[in-house]
Amino acid sequence: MAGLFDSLRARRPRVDKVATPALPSDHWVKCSGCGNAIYRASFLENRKVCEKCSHHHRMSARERLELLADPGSFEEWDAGLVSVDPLGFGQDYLDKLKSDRERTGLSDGLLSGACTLDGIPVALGIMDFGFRGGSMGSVVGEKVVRVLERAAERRIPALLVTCSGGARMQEGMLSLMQMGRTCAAVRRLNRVPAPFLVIMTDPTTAGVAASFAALGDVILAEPGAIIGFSGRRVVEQTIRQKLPPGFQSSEFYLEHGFLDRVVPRSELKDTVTAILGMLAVPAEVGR
Amino acid sequence: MAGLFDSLRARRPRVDKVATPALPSDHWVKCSGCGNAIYRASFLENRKVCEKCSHHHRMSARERLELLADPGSFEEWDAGLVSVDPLGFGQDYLDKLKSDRERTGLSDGLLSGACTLDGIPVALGIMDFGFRGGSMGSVVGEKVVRVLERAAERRIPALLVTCSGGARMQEGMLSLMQMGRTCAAVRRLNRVPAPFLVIMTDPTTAGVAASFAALGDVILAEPGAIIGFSGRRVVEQTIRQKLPPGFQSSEFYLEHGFLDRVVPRSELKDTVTAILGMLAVPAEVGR
Amino acid sequence: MILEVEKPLLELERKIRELQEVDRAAGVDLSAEIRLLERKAQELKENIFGNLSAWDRVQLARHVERPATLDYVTHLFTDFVELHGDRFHGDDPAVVGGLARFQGRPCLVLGHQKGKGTRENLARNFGMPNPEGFRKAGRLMRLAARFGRPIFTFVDTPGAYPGIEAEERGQFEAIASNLALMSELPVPILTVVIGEGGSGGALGIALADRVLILENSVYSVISPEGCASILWRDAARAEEAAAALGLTSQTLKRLGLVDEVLPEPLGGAHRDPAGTFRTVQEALSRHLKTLLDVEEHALLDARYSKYRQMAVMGDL
Amino acid sequence: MILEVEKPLLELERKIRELQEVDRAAGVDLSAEIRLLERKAQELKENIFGNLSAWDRVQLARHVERPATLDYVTHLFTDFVELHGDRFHGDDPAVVGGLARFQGRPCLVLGHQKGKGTRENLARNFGMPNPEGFRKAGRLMRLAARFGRPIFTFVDTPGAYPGIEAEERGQFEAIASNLALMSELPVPILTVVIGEGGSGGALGIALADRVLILENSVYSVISPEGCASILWRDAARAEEAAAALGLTSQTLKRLGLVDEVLPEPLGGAHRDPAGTFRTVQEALSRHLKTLLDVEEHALLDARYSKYRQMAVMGDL
Ligand SMILES: [Zn+2]
Ligand SMILES: [Zn+2]
Repeated sequence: MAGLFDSLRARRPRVDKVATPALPSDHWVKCSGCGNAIYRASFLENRKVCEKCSHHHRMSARERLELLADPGSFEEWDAGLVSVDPLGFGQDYLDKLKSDRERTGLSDGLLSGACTLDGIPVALGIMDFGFRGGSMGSVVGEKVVRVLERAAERRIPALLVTCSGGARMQEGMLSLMQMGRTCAAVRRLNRVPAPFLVIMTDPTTAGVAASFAALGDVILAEPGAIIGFSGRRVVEQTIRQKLPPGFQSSEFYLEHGFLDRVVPRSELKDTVTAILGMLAVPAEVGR
Repeated sequence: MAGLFDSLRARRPRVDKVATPALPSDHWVKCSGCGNAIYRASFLENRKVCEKCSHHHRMSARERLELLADPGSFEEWDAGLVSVDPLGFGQDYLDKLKSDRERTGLSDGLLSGACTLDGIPVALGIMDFGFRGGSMGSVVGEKVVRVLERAAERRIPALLVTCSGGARMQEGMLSLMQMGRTCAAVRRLNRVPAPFLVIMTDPTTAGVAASFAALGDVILAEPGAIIGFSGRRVVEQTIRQKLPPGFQSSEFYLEHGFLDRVVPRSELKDTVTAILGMLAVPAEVGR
Repeated sequence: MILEVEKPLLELERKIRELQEVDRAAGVDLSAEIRLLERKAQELKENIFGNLSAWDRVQLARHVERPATLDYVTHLFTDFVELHGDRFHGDDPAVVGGLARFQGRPCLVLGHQKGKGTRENLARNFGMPNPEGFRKAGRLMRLAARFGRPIFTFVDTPGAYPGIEAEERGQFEAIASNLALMSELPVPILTVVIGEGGSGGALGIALADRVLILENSVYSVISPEGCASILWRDAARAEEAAAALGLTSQTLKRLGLVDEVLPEPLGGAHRDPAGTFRTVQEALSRHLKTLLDVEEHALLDARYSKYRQMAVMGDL
Repeated sequence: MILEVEKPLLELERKIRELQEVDRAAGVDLSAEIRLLERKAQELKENIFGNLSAWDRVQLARHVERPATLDYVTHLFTDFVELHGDRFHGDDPAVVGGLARFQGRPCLVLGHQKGKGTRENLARNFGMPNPEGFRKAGRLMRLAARFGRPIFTFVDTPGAYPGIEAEERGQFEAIASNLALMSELPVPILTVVIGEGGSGGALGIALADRVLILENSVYSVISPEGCASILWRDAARAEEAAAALGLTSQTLKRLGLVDEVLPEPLGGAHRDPAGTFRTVQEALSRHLKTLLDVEEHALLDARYSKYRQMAVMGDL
């Protein structure tokens, strides 16, 4: 399952890095969608959406937080939870965790906390592909569960923004179990009831797609995001032919009935708050 | 929706009549499946299944009752309910009702009552194609609802054997509404919970397929039965080509996931009692 | 689209416009003649539309300019967010649905959607749902019920789509499951038959606490054409079949199968959409108010009882 | 199928048979030599199977003669009635399930089913479910839960099928829905990993009150081959990956991810199926007894708590 994470990296590794403002670069970035050079300032102003081809480039968790949360409303949760090496994969893995922590400023692959969206209190979790490909190990799973549990306690909506290649291979079966426990937590939230919204961004695959991400009361996705269970390379090897164009894109899954809407980044916050505004108030049906 | 009833009649009208023992005939019947002549006595002994091609010929409700219920256990319900002509279709329709009553010995298209199957008390309903093509009007709908309600009251399984071309056209929208009310009654039974078994026989289509018949906890079907929503002629006219072989057969719907099992008539009672034996006892899980 | 029945009226209205033109352009005073003709037109209108046959109403119900589901969504609701997909197979454009507000109150609204022109009609399969349309509706209704939101459904379909793949994917199961579901959803369900109520494809989203029907809408167990071809092997006798099938709003009300008939502007909903929207809004608002006062358990019992009674029978 | 690890043993056992043959046929008394070799064989056996590597266990878990789900159904259950279909799209032969009795008690039993030979393996897609397999399992589990029947699931799959159509029909949704469902079914759920536990495809029917695993079964987040090709771009290093992934029953027990490891006959379950069935039956019976004494609410809370704890983390 972790294979998808890898094949995604293999598909477009360097271009996305060029588009990352954290890297030293000149005033221009190259779009990984169309290859055009874009003026960095307008690229960032346009929320990392290419003005030429509308390709939605990946955002870090903090960039997304800025996109979604009302300014100053965010209070982070569980900022001290870090991954360990339960199977003894070794120093190389521990070093990678450390450098990802330093580079992203996150304790692990998910940033979570309380905030408001247009004044609506929300329990929010945002995955960051920059941290081990957004892979879900114990920490990500635990933070997702806590987001869902806190939403249930407070009877407020949970919003999870997914961006993950799947399970954290280095945690072995511990990472697989995160699928089960996050799904169980979703059901507890459902029963409150409190709304559960998911925004799938590129990529949302394997163990994350096949667990809490698939269970949103409403599931939105960004244009062109890769979504699915099995990695593209694995599918290609299985069918021994090239994949059809658009396979596993968000548009593909909208057509196949698994997404509620594909929403451009510029409309994302408005769409989310409109939906929450209708779901996140007590039933007023007179009983 | 009633169109299917007609197209079924058009497809094989006379052959099935020849196979009906009620009609005057010699000692032989002609199989509507393979066209072979079969000795009537062995045909009947073989429960109207062709010994040459295994074609399952239609049975009347009373023949089926004999096939399923423990001898002497049946107590009929609602034997006096008869159809009227609520839309004023006219004397022709009333005459047909009368002659169907006389010919079948049934008050309308469904025979229902309490009985036991291998000692298990069951609320039973059996449709009869010989009565207006098994079409569902107010009386059939009402009797189905009563079977389900009585099963719920007594906390015993309901077993419905379907055989119907769909709605009773001459009752117009009244017949359509039978779909809704029978489905509502199924849900009330589900909540008891008491088991609901369906045996689909040839044909089970349109308004009957698309209501209570589709909602069995377990759905069995006889081999070669035609099942579906839209009539074959209508589908052919829509796609403007011939239908694939086996389309809308019970084997087709087993393959497409809508039936639990296709069961030869000879194994029907054993299969039903095995299933009821496992579902129709109180939960013993220690709570 | 001009209906046969309204042709004399349209002819008269054309003449009136000509006279008005002459009156204005040539300065000849024709006001008396015009008034006379206008009175005649009104009489004719009342005569025509006051004596519509079942078949006339079938034509009106199918009128391409008749307001469709999304027109009602636009004019009766705010904040509509369309939601897609059945989470199994696809998203059926013949059924639209989403969250919205009705008079400020969050709710779910859904319905069959025909197209306005040929292109949209092809895209929307002429409002004929595949199984995924019913399953999308079911999914959205479950969502609404979990959050206690009332459900509004609008019926306007020739019927469920009779295609090979629709059968393969279990058209019969999809309809039956919705009927079962709607019988037990613990929120108010209000349905308006706004156009064509085609058999199981209509009922599949129309088991409701209140079923309202516009005066000229029809709701039938089978299309008149289909009925005629079965009864008389002659689809051309559809007019006769329409009369026999009891598919008009008045007959349905008489049989207790709908709760209220909503009057249309003379000549049909398409001749005064705004007026039609007002009528429907007022009725929905009134019925919703009553339903919101009912406890969940009583609501479900009332819904069951209502359908429990839909049978006309005799005794031997 | 002969495993690399058991070749010396098989060679020795062949020699013993030869000597026995000579002993019998030629009338030469070789009983002392035979006894010696038999002792050696036993030592070798204990040596080999007492020191199995993770990769050896992967081979044993995949062994074609290893008892499969239907073998357990046949030997541990009575009155099995297989039920088919997901009521949406199809019937997946890679997942079997139905009503049955366990020690007389009505229950639901289901599991992945690999084929015994090439033909059956093709028919059963090597035990790799499509979405309809998970959905069939979900449907049957809902049925069982409504009637208060305990649920037994048997895990034996390389993983969910990675095909185009499987992705189209929402493999990810099908697995997630089962996980959510299994977390809230108010009846005891008992799972046995009898062979290969392949990632999400295994977990999709394995969220349970008790997860038991046979000693030589494996359960892994990714196949060793897949892991090796990702970590080292070299699928041939699967043996190394198997060791790293912590996929053996012992490691899983140590991490608290399974509830009990069930011992296998020396050499693996396929060397003594009857003994294996007895072991599994005893364990299931014991665990079921405990679970049946738990109130519904407590059962669900315990299930949640159990999974709630499956995380190993540190603090900054
Ligand atoms: Zn671009
Ligand atoms: Zn024959």
